[in-house]
Amino acid sequence: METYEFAVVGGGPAGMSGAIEAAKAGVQKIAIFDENPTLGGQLVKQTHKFFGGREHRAGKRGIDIASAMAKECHGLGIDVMKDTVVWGIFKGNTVALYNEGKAQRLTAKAILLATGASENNIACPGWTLPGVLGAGGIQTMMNVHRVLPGNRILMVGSGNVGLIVSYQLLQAGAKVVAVIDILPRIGGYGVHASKITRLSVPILTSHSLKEIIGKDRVEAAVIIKVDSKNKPIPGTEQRFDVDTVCLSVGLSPLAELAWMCGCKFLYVPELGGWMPCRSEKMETSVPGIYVAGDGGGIEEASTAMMTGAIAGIAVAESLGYLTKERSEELRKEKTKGLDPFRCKDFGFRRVANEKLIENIIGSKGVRE
Amino acid sequence: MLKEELKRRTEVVIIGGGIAGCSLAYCLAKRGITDVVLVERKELASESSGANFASVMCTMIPLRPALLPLYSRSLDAFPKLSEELGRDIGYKTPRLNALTEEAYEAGEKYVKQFEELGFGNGFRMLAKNEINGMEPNMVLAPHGILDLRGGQVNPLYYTTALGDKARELGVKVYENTEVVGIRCEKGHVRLIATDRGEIESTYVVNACGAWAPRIGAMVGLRIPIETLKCQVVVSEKLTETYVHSGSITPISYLLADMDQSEGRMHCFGLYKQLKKGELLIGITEEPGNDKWVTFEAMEALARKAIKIIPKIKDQNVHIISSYANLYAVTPDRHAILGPVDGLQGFIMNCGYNDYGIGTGYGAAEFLAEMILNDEKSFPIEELRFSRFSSYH
Amino acid sequence: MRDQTAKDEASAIVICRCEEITRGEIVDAIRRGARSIAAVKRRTSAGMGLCHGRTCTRLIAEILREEVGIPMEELKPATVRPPVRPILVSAFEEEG
Amino acid sequence: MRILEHPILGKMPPRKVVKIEMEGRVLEAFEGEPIAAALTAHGICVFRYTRVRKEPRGISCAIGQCTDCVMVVNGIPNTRTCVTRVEDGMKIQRQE
Repeated sequence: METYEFAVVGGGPAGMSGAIEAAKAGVQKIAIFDENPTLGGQLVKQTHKFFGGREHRAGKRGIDIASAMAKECHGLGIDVMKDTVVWGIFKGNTVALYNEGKAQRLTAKAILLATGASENNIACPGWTLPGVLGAGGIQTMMNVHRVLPGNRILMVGSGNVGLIVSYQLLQAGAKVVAVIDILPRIGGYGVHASKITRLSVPILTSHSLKEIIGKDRVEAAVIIKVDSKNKPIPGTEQRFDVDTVCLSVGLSPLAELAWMCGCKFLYVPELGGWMPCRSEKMETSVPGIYVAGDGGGIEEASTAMMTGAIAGIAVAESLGYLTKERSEELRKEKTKGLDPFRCKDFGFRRVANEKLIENIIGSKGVRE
Repeated sequence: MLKEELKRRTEVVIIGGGIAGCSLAYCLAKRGITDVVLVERKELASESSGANFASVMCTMIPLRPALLPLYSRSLDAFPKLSEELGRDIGYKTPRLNALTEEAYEAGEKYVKQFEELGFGNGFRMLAKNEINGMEPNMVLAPHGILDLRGGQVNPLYYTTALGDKARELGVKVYENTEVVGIRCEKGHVRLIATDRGEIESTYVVNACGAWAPRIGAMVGLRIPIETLKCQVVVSEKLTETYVHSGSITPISYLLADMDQSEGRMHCFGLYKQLKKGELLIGITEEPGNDKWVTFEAMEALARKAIKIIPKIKDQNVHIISSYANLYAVTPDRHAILGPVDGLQGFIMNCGYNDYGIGTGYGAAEFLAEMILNDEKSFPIEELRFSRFSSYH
Repeated sequence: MRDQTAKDEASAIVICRCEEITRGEIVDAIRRGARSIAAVKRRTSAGMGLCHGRTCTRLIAEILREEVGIPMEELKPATVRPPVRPILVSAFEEEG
Repeated sequence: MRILEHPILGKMPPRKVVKIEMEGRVLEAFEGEPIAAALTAHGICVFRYTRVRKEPRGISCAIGQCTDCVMVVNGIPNTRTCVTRVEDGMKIQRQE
């Protein structure tokens, strides 16, 4: 069985950052596994420019960040295994792979789980019809594969993702009939909202999705106004003739592999649900298993790069490539990079992350 | 969540919410004994009863006549239980045991033994190659024993249905409640202590499967149960029927069919297809006390399955899941049932090895009758705890 | 009357897309005694399909919270089992 | 519908065209794109009908997680079409 020093599951911003930092510190045998044909994770569909500072590669579009990071990985001699599914992690840090119809395994001294997130859903009548897609799904189809899954779209959810994807749908030539949100106010940044209201897309707050109608695909959607307790108000139904309903109602971390490893978890709704507890170095309760990015708590691509980097630095230290002092120094730098995304309105993220760190103290990895 | 207040005094406490405990709770309730409490450390069917191969196989090797009455009563009940419980328990017949040419005679002798024990009408020796007509997708030895009433049930539906029905009939079921001690007085059990409080009871039943020794230790008994780890992989749902019978052993245990590939792990071919279409590919056995699936087991099971059912490879069947469980194995592979000499009110309902799903219900009927009639001993001598006199 | 119709409509909604288990079936499992995501799974097979409950786990948790008031922090997902993606049985065949 | 012009992504670069067969119908697709994208470009949105309720299903998550878009590809059922790339001569069928 082949042995790696560092195995990274997921080639998105978190995974690539982790691999890059570890490689820079001198870690020798590093592999990134990704089930997709290209590196970049969900960056490959982000056509908008990023916020933040230099360390977040701000001012660049996600698609360009993805290719720049991928290039860096290759330059550093990191093994990149695309089209490769990690379908299990077994005892002894054994990573089980699946590629071209073959199952294989290898062991690694350290493993970073950077598996990202999956989109949440709303179960209303008709929600399983073809033409009901996640916002991320639509984004993948139009920005990566360049096909539009529909022409007339109802967007459900006015968070940043809902607003950005609405704008991108307009850019791609589709009509967005409305953006609705069950909450009484718009969830995302004002700058994203004004971009679409300027193009006459109504944003209807205090509205929920009541029903999706159609035989073999979406033909219409019915929305309904809700009161202050989110209860539907009969008689306020409104019907839109649309061929697509786009759900943008949040993300849940994909933490299956961390569960499989026996990591300790905590329910932290602020970060998207059940999260693996981890140290400030992103190490979980199971020694040698690290977590970063959305898979360890839903934040942003920019924070994913930082948490991934922190994990990579910690792995380098644990393998003896960095002194404790140097590692500490680097980690502080990266932690500072998290600040702009965990302050003000998003201060709750800092609190939530601290809770996960607190809960790991004194706990040991248990495989029951 | 606010948990329900514990009942303070009851007639029967059953410890364990697996097939043994749930069957007994239901069999008591059905007979009108509803002053019963079932205590489960986790949830109903969350251990071995929920994750096993769920074969109903009367053809066990070697033949264990003492278990036949338990099978007999279970088999009488299976066809009626779905209706009784208001849930489809997934009972499907028959069970097949394929036999090689060399094993034919042994098989015949085996079936004859069953007949002599008054259990004959359920079995038939198959004519040569008849088995291949019954299972056209499998590569099988030419001979076989047809076990007409054996087969499969869905262990999850079955176990939870029994527990839920017992609850509906008035049994108190306390899940996520762990027994931490048992108090005895003057040779009688008196109460159990749980992490949520104490419950006084006339009877205390140990239905804890692989964990039965822990409960035994609380009353000073050494119960000789060891654990055996078993693993199974599950395929996606298949539209076509790959396995027609309820369950099948392609080469009967009459011959040792074991892949001794990976150390102490043995891989036996054991197959069935669920009503919804999934194939269950079993099983590996190895000593162990954890429930983590291993790569080695999945590999061994997959390789064997392709040899036995080539269509799995030709039709590109996928594995979608896997599971592991712990059998509670006794030294003589017989269950431990009934009262314990010298400790009144303490009742054993454990040590089912690999046949709990098939026999647990029948055993529960015997135990329920015993409790109802206030009898002091279990009718089947070989299954009593007293056979382990050295352990007491 | 209106409430009943709304209830029937809600019951008919498919929650587990892979196993095609409806809200009504899940509510029935809860009525019978299921108090966790795993307990619902054992009684209905919701979450046992191809996607391993990635889509329905959260929805089932919400139903448990609505129906019996179990807080989300007590509703752990069911045990994760390998493989997390479907893999061919033949993937394990020896080379050659 | 294909997005040939895009204000950010620009003109679609020329790509190699391959032919795939969907239930007897020959469709043109771009080499390397997922099956789901190719079918969507041709206006096909029903990828399968469910086993029990015979309901239509199509793309949902588009990144290989929900397994709703599975089809029979070159004889392999339950293939996730949103992450499986087209190849020349590929045969695709709806599965039940």
